[in-house]
Amino acid sequence: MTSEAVLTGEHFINGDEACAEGALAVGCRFFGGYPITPATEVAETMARRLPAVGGIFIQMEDEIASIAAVLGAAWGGAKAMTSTSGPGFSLMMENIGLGLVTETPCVIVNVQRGGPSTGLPTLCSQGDMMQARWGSHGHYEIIAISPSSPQEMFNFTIRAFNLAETFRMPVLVMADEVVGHTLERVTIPPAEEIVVVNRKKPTGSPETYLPYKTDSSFIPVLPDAGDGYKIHVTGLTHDERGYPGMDAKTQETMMTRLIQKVRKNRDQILDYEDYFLDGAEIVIVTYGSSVRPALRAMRGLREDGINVGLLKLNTVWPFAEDLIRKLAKKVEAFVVPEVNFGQISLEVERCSSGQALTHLISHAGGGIHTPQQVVEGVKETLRMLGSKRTKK
Amino acid sequence: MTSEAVLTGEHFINGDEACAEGALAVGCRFFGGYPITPATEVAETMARRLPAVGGIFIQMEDEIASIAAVLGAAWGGAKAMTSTSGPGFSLMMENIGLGLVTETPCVIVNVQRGGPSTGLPTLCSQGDMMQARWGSHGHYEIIAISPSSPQEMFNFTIRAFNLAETFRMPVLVMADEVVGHTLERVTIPPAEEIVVVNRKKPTGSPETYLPYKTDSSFIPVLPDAGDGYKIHVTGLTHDERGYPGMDAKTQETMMTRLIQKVRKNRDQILDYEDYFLDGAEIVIVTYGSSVRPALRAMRGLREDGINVGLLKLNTVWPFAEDLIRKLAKKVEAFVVPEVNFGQISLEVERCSSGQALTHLISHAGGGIHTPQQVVEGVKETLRMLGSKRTKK
Amino acid sequence: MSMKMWRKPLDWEEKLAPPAIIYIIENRCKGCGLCVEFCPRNVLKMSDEFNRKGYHPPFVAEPMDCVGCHFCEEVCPEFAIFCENSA
Amino acid sequence: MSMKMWRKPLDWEEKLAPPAIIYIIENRCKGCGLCVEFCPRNVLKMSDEFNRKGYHPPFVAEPMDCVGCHFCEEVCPEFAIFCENSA
Amino acid sequence: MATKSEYKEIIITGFGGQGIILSGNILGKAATIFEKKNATLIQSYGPEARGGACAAQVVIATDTIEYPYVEDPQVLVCMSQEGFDINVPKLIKGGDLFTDSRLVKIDPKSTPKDIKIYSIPATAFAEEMGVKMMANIIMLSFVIAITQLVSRDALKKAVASSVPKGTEEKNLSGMEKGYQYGLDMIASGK
Amino acid sequence: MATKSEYKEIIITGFGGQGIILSGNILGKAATIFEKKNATLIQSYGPEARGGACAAQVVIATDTIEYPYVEDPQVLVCMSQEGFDINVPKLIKGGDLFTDSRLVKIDPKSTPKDIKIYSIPATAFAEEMGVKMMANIIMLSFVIAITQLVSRDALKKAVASSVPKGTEEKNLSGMEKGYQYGLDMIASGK
Amino acid sequence: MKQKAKVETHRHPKDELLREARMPHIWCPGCGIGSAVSAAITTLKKMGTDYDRLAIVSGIGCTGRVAGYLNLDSFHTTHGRAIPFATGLKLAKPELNVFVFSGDGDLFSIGGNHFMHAARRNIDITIFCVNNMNYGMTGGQVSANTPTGAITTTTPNGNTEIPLNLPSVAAACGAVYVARWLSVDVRRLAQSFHEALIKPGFSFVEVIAPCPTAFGRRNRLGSALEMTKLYNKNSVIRNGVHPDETVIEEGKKMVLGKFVDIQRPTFLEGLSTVSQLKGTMWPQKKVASNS
Amino acid sequence: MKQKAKVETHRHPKDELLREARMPHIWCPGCGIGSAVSAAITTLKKMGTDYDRLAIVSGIGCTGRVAGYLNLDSFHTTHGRAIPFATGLKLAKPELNVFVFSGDGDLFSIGGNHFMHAARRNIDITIFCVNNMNYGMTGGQVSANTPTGAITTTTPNGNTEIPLNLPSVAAACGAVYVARWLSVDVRRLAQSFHEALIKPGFSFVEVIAPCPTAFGRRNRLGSALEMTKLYNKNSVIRNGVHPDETVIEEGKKMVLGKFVDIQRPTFLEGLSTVSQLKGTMWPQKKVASNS
Ligand SMILES: Cc1ncc(C[n+]2csc(CCOP(=O)(O)OP(=O)(O)O)c2C)c(N)n1
Ligand SMILES: Cc1ncc(C[n+]2csc(CCOP(=O)(O)OP(=O)(O)O)c2C)c(N)n1
Ligand code: SF4
Ligand code: SF4
Ligand code: SF4
Ligand code: SF4
Ligand code: SF4
Ligand code: SF4
Ligand SMILES: [Mg+2]
Ligand SMILES: [Mg+2]
Repeated sequence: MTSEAVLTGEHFINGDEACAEGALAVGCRFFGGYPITPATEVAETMARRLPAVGGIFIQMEDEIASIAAVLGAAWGGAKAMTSTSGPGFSLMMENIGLGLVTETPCVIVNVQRGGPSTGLPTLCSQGDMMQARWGSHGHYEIIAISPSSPQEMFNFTIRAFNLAETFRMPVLVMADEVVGHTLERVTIPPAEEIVVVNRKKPTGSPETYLPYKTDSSFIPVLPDAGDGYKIHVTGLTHDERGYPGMDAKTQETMMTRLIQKVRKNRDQILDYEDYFLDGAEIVIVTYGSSVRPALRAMRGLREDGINVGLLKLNTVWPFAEDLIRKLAKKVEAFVVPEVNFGQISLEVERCSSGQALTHLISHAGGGIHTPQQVVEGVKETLRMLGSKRTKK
Repeated sequence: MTSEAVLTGEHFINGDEACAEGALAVGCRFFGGYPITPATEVAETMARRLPAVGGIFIQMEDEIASIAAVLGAAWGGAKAMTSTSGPGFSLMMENIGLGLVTETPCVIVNVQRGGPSTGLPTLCSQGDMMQARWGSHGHYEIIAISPSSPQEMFNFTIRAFNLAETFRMPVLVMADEVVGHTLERVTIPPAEEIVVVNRKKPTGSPETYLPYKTDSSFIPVLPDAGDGYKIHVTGLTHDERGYPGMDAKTQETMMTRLIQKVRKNRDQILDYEDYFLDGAEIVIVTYGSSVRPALRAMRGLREDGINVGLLKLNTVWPFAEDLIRKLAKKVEAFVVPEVNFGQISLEVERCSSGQALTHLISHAGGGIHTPQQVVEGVKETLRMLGSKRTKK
Repeated sequence: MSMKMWRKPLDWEEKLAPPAIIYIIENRCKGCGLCVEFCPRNVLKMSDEFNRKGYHPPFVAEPMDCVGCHFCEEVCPEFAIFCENSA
Repeated sequence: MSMKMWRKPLDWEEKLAPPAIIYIIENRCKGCGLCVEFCPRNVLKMSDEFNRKGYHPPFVAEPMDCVGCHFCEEVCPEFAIFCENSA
Repeated sequence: MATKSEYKEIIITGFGGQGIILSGNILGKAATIFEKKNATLIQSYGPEARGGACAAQVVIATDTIEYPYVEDPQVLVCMSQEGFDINVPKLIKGGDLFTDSRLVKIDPKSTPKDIKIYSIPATAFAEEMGVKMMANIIMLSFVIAITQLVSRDALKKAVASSVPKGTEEKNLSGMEKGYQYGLDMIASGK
Repeated sequence: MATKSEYKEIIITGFGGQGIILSGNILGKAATIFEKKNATLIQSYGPEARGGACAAQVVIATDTIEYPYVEDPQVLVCMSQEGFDINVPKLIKGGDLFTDSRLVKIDPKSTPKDIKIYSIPATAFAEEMGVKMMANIIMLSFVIAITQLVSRDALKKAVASSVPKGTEEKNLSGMEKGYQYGLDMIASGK
Repeated sequence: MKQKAKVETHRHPKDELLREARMPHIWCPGCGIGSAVSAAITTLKKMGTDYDRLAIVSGIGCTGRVAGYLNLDSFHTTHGRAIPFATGLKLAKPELNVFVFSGDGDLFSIGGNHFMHAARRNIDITIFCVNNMNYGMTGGQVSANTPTGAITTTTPNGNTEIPLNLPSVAAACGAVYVARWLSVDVRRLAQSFHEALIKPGFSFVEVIAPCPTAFGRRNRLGSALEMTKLYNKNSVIRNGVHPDETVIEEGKKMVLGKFVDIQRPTFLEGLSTVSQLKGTMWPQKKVASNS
Repeated sequence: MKQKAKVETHRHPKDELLREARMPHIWCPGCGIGSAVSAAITTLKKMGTDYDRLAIVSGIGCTGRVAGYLNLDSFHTTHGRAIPFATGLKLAKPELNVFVFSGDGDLFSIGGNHFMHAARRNIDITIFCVNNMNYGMTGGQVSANTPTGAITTTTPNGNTEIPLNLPSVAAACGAVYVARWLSVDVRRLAQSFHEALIKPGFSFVEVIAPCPTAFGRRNRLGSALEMTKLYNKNSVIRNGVHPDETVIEEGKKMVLGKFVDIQRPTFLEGLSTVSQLKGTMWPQKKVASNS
């Protein structure tokens, strides 16, 4: 890794730039993308920085071509990335599915803006969280992480690549306009302090090698093109050899493994931070830039003597199912501020199984909640709980 | 309506053909599409039949162009439709979002096949149910209906158009390969017995007309192009005039209305059939071609004295939230056979709020459940309930 | 919207009638200078004054030279200037 | 996979050596007839027999006429026929 | 029209291009449109809409058909070896097996004992009649002559309304050929 | 470096093309990189990444900045009339208002009474210096001279490292111009 | 009332086709899009078509905003999809004169395929492409029409790709009318717009326009006015040349003019005369005797 | 072991490049795709490139299955996206010789835009397009290359559109090598494949192939063999003609041959010589003096 790739030091940059720096720092050497507000600066930073570190930047003709090129580059051995926002994310869906079934490591950054459709190009939303989970056809599991500050844009992009390389799959960085466009101090550590995971490569003889045969990790060990394994890679349902198998049995074997790859490794993938959960009556569950007003609101509420904690979901998908189930038994309510009409809150509601109230504080987009709105949401929740407070 | 459009009588045809006949019967006169197994026969039937009834069939260059052309045709005053399967559905996502925010009536048929990616082109799945709900970026509400037989392909396509015209929005027909490819008797009633809803048109003066101003139905009354209203239609967040407004306020007003349009009219949109719910201990919740083995299983189980009912969701989105919440208080468990790894069952689980068990019977795709598999799923549920049976 | 029109200069009676009158909607103008540059008769000049948006609009420096060709009107990207030919 | 090879006909010694031997992998053949049609020397003919898949494969009707041009091998869409030139 | 409750499951198999699906279609149409019973036809085939092995699963019943897949076929029609190999073990006891005698070699090892076997050189007949594509009609008519799944009249109407315009007559003569062969076989006591 | 807890909220507004965001950037960089405080900058602008009204919201604090939006601006800098009209009601009591005297007409009706007002003909100065684009640097330096949001030294370093290569000297002289104008204004007791 | 009448008289004569409530538009000072729209309004007024029989479709971009400013039935669709939307609109309501106004990125980067196929099908719509050689809206990235060598935010060291030769692509795909003009050349532009709009079939007019903000600045091409003059100096009118010669490249003047003006059945005409097609196709079963 | 050696000797000489476990392939009797693959294998063997340095990318379709049968690093991607996938693969690992094998629908209907831009960028990949004039895989629908007049399942009354002239589009977009041959013309095909594969930059070979099952049947063109002969009779070799003359239309012979063979820097070459670009772009600030 050339030192130019890791700009060790302190920078006052925005989240998009920090994301690009994170990618460069962890070894991303291919970027195929298409401009779109508010993600454009990721591409622009890569365009400026990649040539100097021996990487390739290419602006493709659209987002479909971008994700396709990223998949191709990944099979060419590169750590590869693209960035976009809602409209482009929608266009990428088909090929994200290809990435998933072919187990192609890569990173897709979605800096969310107001939607649906063209919506509010320069303003914030968290409207694509469920799309990240379900946007491509067919059933699959995905990994999505959600940074809440420029520093996290840097850190989480590194983690996204490491997850992609570890689990051999596309990993989504679900940022939003506020995170992408806010400038703040970003500290880039020395290169040697950055944890870099590189994909495992097969070592055995090509003759006996079964590309999609896995051990109990469910993660296949796959070669790059040119490694001499003459691998066949297809989006059709395929067997351990990678060959198409057009029947329910092959489908079940392949899909079950792909699903287990995420579900069984959930603990390794999940990442969250908690604040004052012990004995909390109400827990604010939050992610992305909503974390910031939520934290401020939490402190204010606690100063007012309200027993509120906060759960910051760094990994959004897979969902922190067990954690919520466990918490639901202890707390009275979850309050979920989201810049949408209720997405992650649906999962919170599902996992709380009626044992704790789930209260969504919805924001239609075009900005994020003020701390005051979160405070009011919590207070309203307290009113809703009213006399019902019985737990513990 | 020319009589050629309504082929009154009995036909032994497959679901795809029945879907096309339903569209023709309700007045669809524009089809823009792209071939894809197992939906191709919808397009082929339209190609054969539309010219004779004065309609336009065009095979576009891809699915993105297909949905875009359908939106254009809808604004040209036509009842318009396209059909596809998973990969094409993914590609349509961006423009489905445009249709939603511009309130364009049209029908999109997805004859689901095994996914993700190219998957199992000729075989069945129900893997795109959540994608139908969440596949486009930004938050929105959608209408999706799910036929379980060729006759329902005919009937529900008619209903899809009527819903689209009533609520001015894209309506999804979420079929699957088995429904699409099974041949069965389809009875087409006389033209005059077919309920046909046509979109409302504005009548006032173009000068004072506010296209996106609505009454308590939340449904705007919009002209076609050429009607003299000089309407502006945009995928940007827009105000009542249809003009872009790049701020959180306009977003909130527009989006809240769009969401309410579906949520507040849910009762009018919802459609389901129930079997033996009264006093049922276990309810099978099912949709699409899974209904058929489920019905058979239910009869067998009841013969064996097991107190099982069945809820057949004809409308899948919006979800029959209140109904499930109500039922959850009465029954012990829901059993949900799905040809995926759990999609609608997540909603069932959420709405049952821990008051009834939700048991998914998952099928990876490539076929549908056998009745026996459903029977076993129910029996397993009984075992799971075990001594826990306390309700009522 | 402030609209300036140049017509009937004071010495009107002594000169020939100008073939056209130029109207400038000052607050629409973004001061690009295309009208000034491409007027075939150099009728227009950029003003030193600012309009409400902080741009310098043009003014009619040589009203009598205008031949009413409408080119300024056609080229103006802001629909800020137009010409009415004398009846 | 049944593979037929035509070589050394019985009257071999009396004739010139054939320049090439044609191999036909019968069960790969789908009976399209391209090899028969485009053989420049009309060496091949379609057989009346069916192969395992129900197709009529070709057979070498005139082994001595083969010039070893490999055209049959090149054009066959099934990789079902090939020719080995005599060393 | 049948009076007592009836539930028949039939599998027809062969290669793409032999008209397997069409014969299932004719059978289903005969049952539904011309005999007012219920019928379903499920087709299965290879990559996308193209050739390769294919099969038609037909259910004919007097009651509503809830589940359209064939679970216990009473009738199996094989126009290819592969179709035979895969499907013959599924045939129920006492079921009827039909084969194209030229295309299917009945392996006694894999063939259940307690079934009835009927063979006809349908493809050869069709070739003789100059329309190889008609083997399916001949085969189906033969099957129906023996099984009486539907009436001769319903079959005839279904054939006439299902084949391409202009080929009706030819196909009806194919139908007669197969049907007669079946009747003769019955007459000859097999 | 500040010792007691400090939390400053600043809004800088103007048109796209005036370098509004860049001045926010320089301010934030001065605070974070060169004074080791915390700072955030939120930019807002019109359609996609293009011109029109724009604003920079800067928060400078010694503690962690949880919420990066400006809620109660203590300092408002206006380089356009629109920016002034929209933002001036938000300025807190006792806050500092800065305007470009040539571009902003201060309407006493809409202007809160209990604020301090400082004006500078920044654009005119920049035009005089031959670089119209530099008005933002002049304005920012003027603001900092008066408010001492960051030190002169930090400002200088931030300017030098933020402007395009080759323009450093010119911009630093612009900075001096604005800063001196501010110092003079203070010296003159306003 | 009198007063009102007076104000009316002195409205800008193009205001009747503008959504006045939305003025001023978002375009930068001197941006060529405005001049192109001005020319288009001249054409529309002159054509005398009932405005209710006109419809405009745009994609997304600075140029894509045109639909929002013209007081017609106007559709601002998604990025790249104006042409298929317009195709559906036209086919569903053939009495409308449907035209597309959009940018080079919208129509030829993301939307290139739709252009190709609509041209091939000869859909009876008209395409006005404002080619400002970059993505203006998103702040100046390289587009498929950025000249080789140009600096953009995503080609910070200069664009190494060649720009698409739009007249050539249009001709190769079957467009029946193909022309290219500068945005400042408002008279010829209006004339060309007119010819294109009344021409049955797929017509295409490329409008070369300065984008001072996003493109000019980075390439030190000066203000809008300076760019306009520069474009003028660097171009030459050569009506009727083969589109092979319309490549935009360093060291050559850009060729302007009308390059294609041919006749062939439109998509809808084809549908109504389809019966005449019977059996006319390549290959002939009897061998053709031509070259 | 001896036995094995003997069998080896009599393997089909092309088996070494086939995934034998996957034979027989899915293509119908006489389908031109098989012959095209046969020619490709001949080329690959002859080229002598280490097979580990080759990679094939396909889209979806009958032709799209080629990737699944060649024993190389092989990528069967999504419908229409083979070219951008190949672009990423090539750029990330330039030492690979990357070629695309796909159908007319895949490359030019849904995928047309990617073709256009990869050609323009001169990405150093090679495109083999089997043009069977319809969508074979999905059962014979019209494609952008279906001849006017032809019957398909979605043009039951005959196709009213004109087919894309692929050599012309390729040339207009900047391909450096463009040729067209019949699938049966295996020798010339192999030669052309060879030239295309070793040519730096974006090369394109169109292979006209009979699809008897989906296309031939409906148009009464007979068996694969009859179609092959018909195509032979209806075509003529004219190397070097301008691609304007390669339109496929009724009453004319289809023109075969090599039409373009030029030199220009590839995308990667451009990146490495980017510094030479400085300031070379249209428009010149000093006015050019050419035509
Ligand atoms: C699917 C999608 N991708 C990207 C964008 C972001 N975007 C908006 S406009 C534009 C480019 C516009 O360029 P052009 O068409 O040349 O128009 P101009 O602004 O130059 O007039 C892009 C990439 C988008 N809106 N949608
Ligand atoms: C996004 C998407 N749309 C449609 C399809 C269905 N589909 C599969 S192959 C094909 C056409 C193939 O045509 P072509 O590329 O000409 O290949 P051929 O089969 O003729 O060789 C289509 C439309 C698909 N797989 N994916
Ligand atoms: S009308 Fe013509 S002459 Fe008069 S000012 Fe305008 S451009 Fe000049
Ligand atoms: S052309 Fe229009 S905008 Fe430009 S200076 Fe003249 S009046 Fe102003
Ligand atoms: S090698 Fe040549 S001559 Fe011999 S059989 Fe084959 S095609 Fe005929
Ligand atoms: S070319 Fe091949 S497949 Fe065709 S007949 Fe000859 S051997 Fe058989
Ligand atoms: S950015 Fe460029 S294209 Fe867009 S309005 Fe400004 S000058 Fe015009
Ligand atoms: S359908 Fe056509 S293209 Fe596909 S394999 Fe068969 S003959 Fe070939
Ligand atoms: Mg542009
Ligand atoms: Mg094809």
